[in-house]
Amino acid sequence: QGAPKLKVGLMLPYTGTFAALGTAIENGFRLHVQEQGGKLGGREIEFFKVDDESDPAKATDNVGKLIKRDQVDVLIGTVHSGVAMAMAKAAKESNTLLIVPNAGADAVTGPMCAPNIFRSSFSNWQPAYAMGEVVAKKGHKTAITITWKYAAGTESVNGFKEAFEKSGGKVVKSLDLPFPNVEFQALLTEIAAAKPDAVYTFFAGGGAVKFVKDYAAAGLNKTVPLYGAGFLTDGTLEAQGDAAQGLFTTLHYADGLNTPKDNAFRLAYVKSFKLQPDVYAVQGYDAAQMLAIGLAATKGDVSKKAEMAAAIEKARIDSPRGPFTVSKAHNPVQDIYLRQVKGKENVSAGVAVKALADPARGCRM
Amino acid sequence: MSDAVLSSADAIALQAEGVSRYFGGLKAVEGVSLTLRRGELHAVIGTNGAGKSTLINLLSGELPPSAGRVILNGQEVTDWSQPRRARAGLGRSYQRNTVFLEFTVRENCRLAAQARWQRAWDWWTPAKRCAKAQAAAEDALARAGLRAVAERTAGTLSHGQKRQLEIAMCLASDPQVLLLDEPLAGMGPEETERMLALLGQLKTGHAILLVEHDMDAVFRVADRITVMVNGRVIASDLPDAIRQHREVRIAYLGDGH
Amino acid sequence: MISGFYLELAMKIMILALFALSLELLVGQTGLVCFGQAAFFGIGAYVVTLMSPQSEGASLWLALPAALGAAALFALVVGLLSLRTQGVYFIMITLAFAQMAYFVFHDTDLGGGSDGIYLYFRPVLKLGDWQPFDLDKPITLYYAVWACLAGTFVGLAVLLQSRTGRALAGIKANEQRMRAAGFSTLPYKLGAFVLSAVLAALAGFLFALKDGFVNPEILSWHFSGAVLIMIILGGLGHLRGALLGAAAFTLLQELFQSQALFGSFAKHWQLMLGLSIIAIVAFMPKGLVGLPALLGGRRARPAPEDSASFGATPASATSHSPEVRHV
Amino acid sequence: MTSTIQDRPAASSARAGTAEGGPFLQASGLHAHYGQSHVLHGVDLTIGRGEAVGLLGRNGMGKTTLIRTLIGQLQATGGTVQVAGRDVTGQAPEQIVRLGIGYVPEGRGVFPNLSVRENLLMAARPGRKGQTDWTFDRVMQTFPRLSERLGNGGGQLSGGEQQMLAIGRALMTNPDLMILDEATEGLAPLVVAEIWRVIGLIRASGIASLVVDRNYRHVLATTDRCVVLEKGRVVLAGESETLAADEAGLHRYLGV
Amino acid sequence: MDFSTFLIQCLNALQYGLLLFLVASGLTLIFGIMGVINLAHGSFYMIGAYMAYALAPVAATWGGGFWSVLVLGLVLSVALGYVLEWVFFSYLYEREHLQQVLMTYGLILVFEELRSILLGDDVHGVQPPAFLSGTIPLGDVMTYPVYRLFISAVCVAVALGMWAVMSRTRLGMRIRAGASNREMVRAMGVNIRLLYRIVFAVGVALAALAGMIAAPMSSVYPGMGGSVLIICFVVVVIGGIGSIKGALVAALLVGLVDTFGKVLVPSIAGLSVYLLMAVMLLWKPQGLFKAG
Ligand SMILES: Nc1ncnc2c1ncn2[C@@H]1O[C@H](COP(=O)(O)OP(=O)(O)OP(=O)(O)O)[C@@H](O)[C@H]1O
Ligand SMILES: Nc1ncnc2c1ncn2[C@@H]1O[C@H](COP(=O)(O)OP(=O)(O)OP(=O)(O)O)[C@@H](O)[C@H]1O
Ligand SMILES: [Mg+2]
Ligand SMILES: [Mg+2]
Repeated sequence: QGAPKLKVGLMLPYTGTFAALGTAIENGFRLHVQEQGGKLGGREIEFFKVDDESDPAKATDNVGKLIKRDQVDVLIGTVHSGVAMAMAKAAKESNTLLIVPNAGADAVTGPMCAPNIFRSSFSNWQPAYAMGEVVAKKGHKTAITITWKYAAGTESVNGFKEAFEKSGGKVVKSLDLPFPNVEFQALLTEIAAAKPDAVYTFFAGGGAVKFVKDYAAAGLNKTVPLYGAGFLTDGTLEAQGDAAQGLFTTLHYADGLNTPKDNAFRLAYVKSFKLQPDVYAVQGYDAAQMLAIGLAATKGDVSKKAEMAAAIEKARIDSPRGPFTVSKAHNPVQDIYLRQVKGKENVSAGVAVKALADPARGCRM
Repeated sequence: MSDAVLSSADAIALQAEGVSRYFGGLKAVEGVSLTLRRGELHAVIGTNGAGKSTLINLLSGELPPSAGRVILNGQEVTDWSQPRRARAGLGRSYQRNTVFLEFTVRENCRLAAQARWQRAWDWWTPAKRCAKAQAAAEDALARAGLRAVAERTAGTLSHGQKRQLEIAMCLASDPQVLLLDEPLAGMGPEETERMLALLGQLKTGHAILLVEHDMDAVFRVADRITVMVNGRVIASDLPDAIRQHREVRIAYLGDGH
Repeated sequence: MISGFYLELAMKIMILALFALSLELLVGQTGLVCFGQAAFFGIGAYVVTLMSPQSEGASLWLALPAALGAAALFALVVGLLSLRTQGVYFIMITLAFAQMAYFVFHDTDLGGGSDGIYLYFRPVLKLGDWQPFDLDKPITLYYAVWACLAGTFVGLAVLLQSRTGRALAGIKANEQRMRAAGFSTLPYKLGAFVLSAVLAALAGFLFALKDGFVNPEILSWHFSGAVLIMIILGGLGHLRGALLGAAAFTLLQELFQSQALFGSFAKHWQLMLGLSIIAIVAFMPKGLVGLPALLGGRRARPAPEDSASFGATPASATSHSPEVRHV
Repeated sequence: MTSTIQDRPAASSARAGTAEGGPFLQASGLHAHYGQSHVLHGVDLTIGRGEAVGLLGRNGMGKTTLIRTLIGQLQATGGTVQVAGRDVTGQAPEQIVRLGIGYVPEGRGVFPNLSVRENLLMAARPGRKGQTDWTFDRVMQTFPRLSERLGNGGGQLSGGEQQMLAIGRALMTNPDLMILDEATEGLAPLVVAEIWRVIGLIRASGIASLVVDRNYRHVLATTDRCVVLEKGRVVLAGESETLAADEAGLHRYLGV
Repeated sequence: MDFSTFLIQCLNALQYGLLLFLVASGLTLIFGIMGVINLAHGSFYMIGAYMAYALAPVAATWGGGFWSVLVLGLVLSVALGYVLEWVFFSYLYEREHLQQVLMTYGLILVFEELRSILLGDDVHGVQPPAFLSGTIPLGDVMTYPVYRLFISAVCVAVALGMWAVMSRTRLGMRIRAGASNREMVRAMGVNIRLLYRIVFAVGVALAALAGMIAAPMSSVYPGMGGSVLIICFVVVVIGGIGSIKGALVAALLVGLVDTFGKVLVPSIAGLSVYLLMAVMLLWKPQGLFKAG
């Protein structure tokens, strides 16, 4: 008592394509706060929310609302990489603690890295790099990549290529199409004509659904196996139906992990929100965990950034995805699972790479 | 005015030499030659769709001709744009109203007058300060008999009043050569009289080409008449000769005239 | 004294108002509906950002003319090509060029691709060693934005009632007639187009200074559309409509997103914004500028101009009974 | 101002209001405003079946406004209109016109984005009594010039051709009453003569007409009755022959 | 690119073009012919797609399948369009055209939010009917889904139907006449208000039909309306406003450019369609086929 409430600013998409993700992240975050009795580091929490609309053009403005108007102590956000970059910059300038619960832009924990910026999710490089190794191990020699031409897609493809070619494979062609175009037929024809051993892809949301379905409809799933970063089949499986069956993807989370922590998390989540949790919910939950660890170390004093950072860096975070640590650049060092679609689940087929750390290129910290 | 003056070359204001205009297969105007002199009112009459309005469009530069030349004040202007020809003293009115519906009647005229004193770089002086344009506009309003409605928005005028405004705008920019496309259409009897008087006044200092279907009026004011049918000139002569011209009677005038 | 968030909000509204003014010049005053205005805004913003070194501010003397000049040049080319078309075709061709500009920034590494780039230090204004003001101070920037907006508004107001401005109005009303009267309309339209682009670029320039971050999305058609929506909302044909529209659009958005007022329903702010827009269209035919007249109602109406309703002579009590009543 | 023509004995016009009883169109006490300005001040007008009525007046006196009020394009602010025995005051133009009115508006109103053929066909319908006197072919015969330009867009026609098209289009509705507002504007003398002939023909076949034309002599010569408007009031009304002889009246109200 | 791949790509282009036409067809009607700048067209498309998703279980409860969903959806969308025109548009025709833009913009926001409230923000798939879910082998690795051919057939049918109605029937002439001069059409005795209400409803239904038909192929997701909107305007404008033939040709052209743009010059694929539009409009400032 006595200590004022801790102001947490949630800057997430509540409208537009990523609206569902924003909600899941917020739910995950709230779940952990709930489990801690509504307090983190001994302080009650007051939420401030801003809909970022996944629009980078409005990002600086929106984050300004939280930092300047609401004067939040902590920023949580967001899904879209471009928006997250603007948040990172604002956080850096105002020295506000920022935890990114999804956006995978390599730069957030690369050139943009800062003592007060953390990520509870992944870098685009991570799942892709893992998949590169997996595909090479499966004995494929040539691969084609296909993605939207935007930062996340390009970074993912680069990660895949790095690992795949290091292991002796060859990416023979990199196909891309403008975001958010979903007319894939022409590129599928290219793939069919080139006949690679494998295809690696990065799509998400509606585009992922359409791509998987088109890929199957074109009959390519029978001749050229498709691999992707986990977002391809996360939150989209129901929509993809049969077309997705058997697909392999890599991600830092999977269904059927069957660890006590994961089971407890899932149960609690379903109970609280009447929804199935997904990887986004996990990331929100872990963002809250990271915040809690930092606050615990300073007894709720957010101004002691260095101590908080030190505490989080030292910590082993007990995530539903499995325990992970945080790298110097503040990105999770985590196991990347290989998952296979079975029915409506991305079932874990084991760990693809253990404790994979992002190379954090460009980070001077 | 003596014939000698009329025929002297320097009285020639506008000349068309074999101008043609085709719309796809349709020969709207074909090989029309015509001379317009200062101090003369030259009427062009002809059947509907004969190509009279198209001819005016060709002379004023609104349409490029498919063939032929247009000469204004001794200078070939065939490839001049319409605004350039207008600034060189070629004014026209339209058969269909083209007034600025949202502006007041006065503003309509002032805008037309302003064309003579354009200064696009001078963006700070209020347009109302251009006294010359103001005066020219008032003059045109008075001539067309629109003084009483000067403050009204042009869109609220009756059809006939809009037709008067159409002429007033043409006068406001004080052209030396006037191409008038059916100026009497839509005007009441009284207004017709006024317009004819105005034409009589104007023609002493200007060259006027008048397209009109009101034959009483045409024969009253025209010094010379050219008759077009199906894009071609079938006759061009003094009014009396035209009245007697057999082909013209058959094709256009009928027996009433 | 306003500060912090409200200072930024005020700046944002003013920058948008300036942007809206630039479009109002084209749409409301010249009759050219441009659907690619964001491209000029974006060019202004990108040029200053690209010109600013990572370690210090660029010189304002260089950056500002460069930003405006680049937009002007682009507008000159786009204008020359697209002014051949009219109406909806003009709308769409300006969109086409803007989209091309968008993809250039989005798909190439010129400006950091889809992630955008940062402006770390605002340009500095220096006369020799003397620095009259420092744009890094928010309040100074605020006054600079204020001055730009006020200057533009006054400048446009003066321009519009000059002969040039009346010529533009005439072109909007009836271009064919203007040509017949002797106005070469293309230079006028092109002039307005370029001027409008320069003003949009100025807004973009200030935007980059304010946010310190530019992203291809500021060139996208969504933004071009949004500013068009603002001026229609405000009321076309009036400069103050642009100001009203920009302010109303931003503030309504701000209002409906406010959790303090709407609680969790603030999540559905778009619904409320949409409904208010619909209500404005339905009940305010002239846009927001028509609001005072609407509220003032009958009282404010000018006296009936009955006498003017008839041609030559005023319709005084002409009670002459007809001499002839042939029955 | 009490210049009504209702009290005129029915006998004044041979054809007025015979056969089916009651005139085809009857307007009484019509008032009309454009916004604040009061344009029609209590106008009465009766058109009997098959009767040709002329409407005269200087520019801006309210002729077009009267017509627009009659067919409902402008809401009357006072008075009533009856068409074919029905009260149509306040009804929509399409409802009023469907009672058998063919309308040639001032300024033609041709549809520029439709071809000549389409301009005609879009209006075609049988008359109220099922009569189909006016067919596409008959319009073509009346205006041969149009038949040469069938495929052209309405906007590409010359002024006179557009006028012919507007008249043809109105005829295609097989009306009982033709309203011609400056229908001869921009037409060549021969065609004008043809129009007057057609009006005569129409009249002979029992179709009523309301004619506005700048050539008042022609109007007086071809109609049964004429009405002269001055500043929105009927100032002169009577049989055309009598009016034609009234030089003083004509001079006063038409300025001739 | 070898010859057979080239042929397949041509097929892809054709098919994509036809799909574009289907989506743009409603817009051709409302924007091109009625002259209402309808930004909400994408929303109607989205509504159609979501109907395909949401109505399927409803239809299934009384044993209905694909066709019943289609019919039900069409009926609902016609009703929606009818009411929308009545409540929101009927008084806008006399006003400045840009007011309609504002109105349709407001509608976009409302529809998007209503969708979110009623049906949530998730991505959904829709099953194609069993009898259309087969594939046809093409070359040695690829197959071609029958459903895509079905879509093409629907497109061709819609194109033909619209063309016939608009240019061959009196109804079509009256609709087009209404776009240029409403008052005059009324003075010819045509109840243009009712007519326009119906046309608007049909336009909405066409957009919704496109959404319903495309749903099994493209899945159903938030924001799907916005992505088709601009490309539809591009198609209508390149073709020439008011021309159905133009819209069809333009759609095929856009399909061709987009398809081969992606394959041959991937670095400027995003630009290619807009480049096409700019070039076309510079060449023909009135679109390919100017109506009237
Ligand atoms: N843009 C165009 N496209 C096709 N044909 C046209 C075009 N403009 C005019 N025409 C045709 O050219 C011919 C001449 O038209 P023009 O307007 O010059 O006739 P006009 O002599 O002025 O007739 P009127 O006395 O009826 O006004 C007409 O038959 C008309 O249909
Ligand atoms: N839309 C309008 N708004 C305001 N006033 C109008 C409008 N239309 C016409 N008026 C005015 O109403 C009066 C009557 O106009 P109307 O068109 O009926 O005259 P008219 O007798 O048909 O004249 P004309 O012979 O010139 O066609 C005129 O004074 C005119 O200025
Ligand atoms: Mg003509
Ligand atoms: Mg009139």
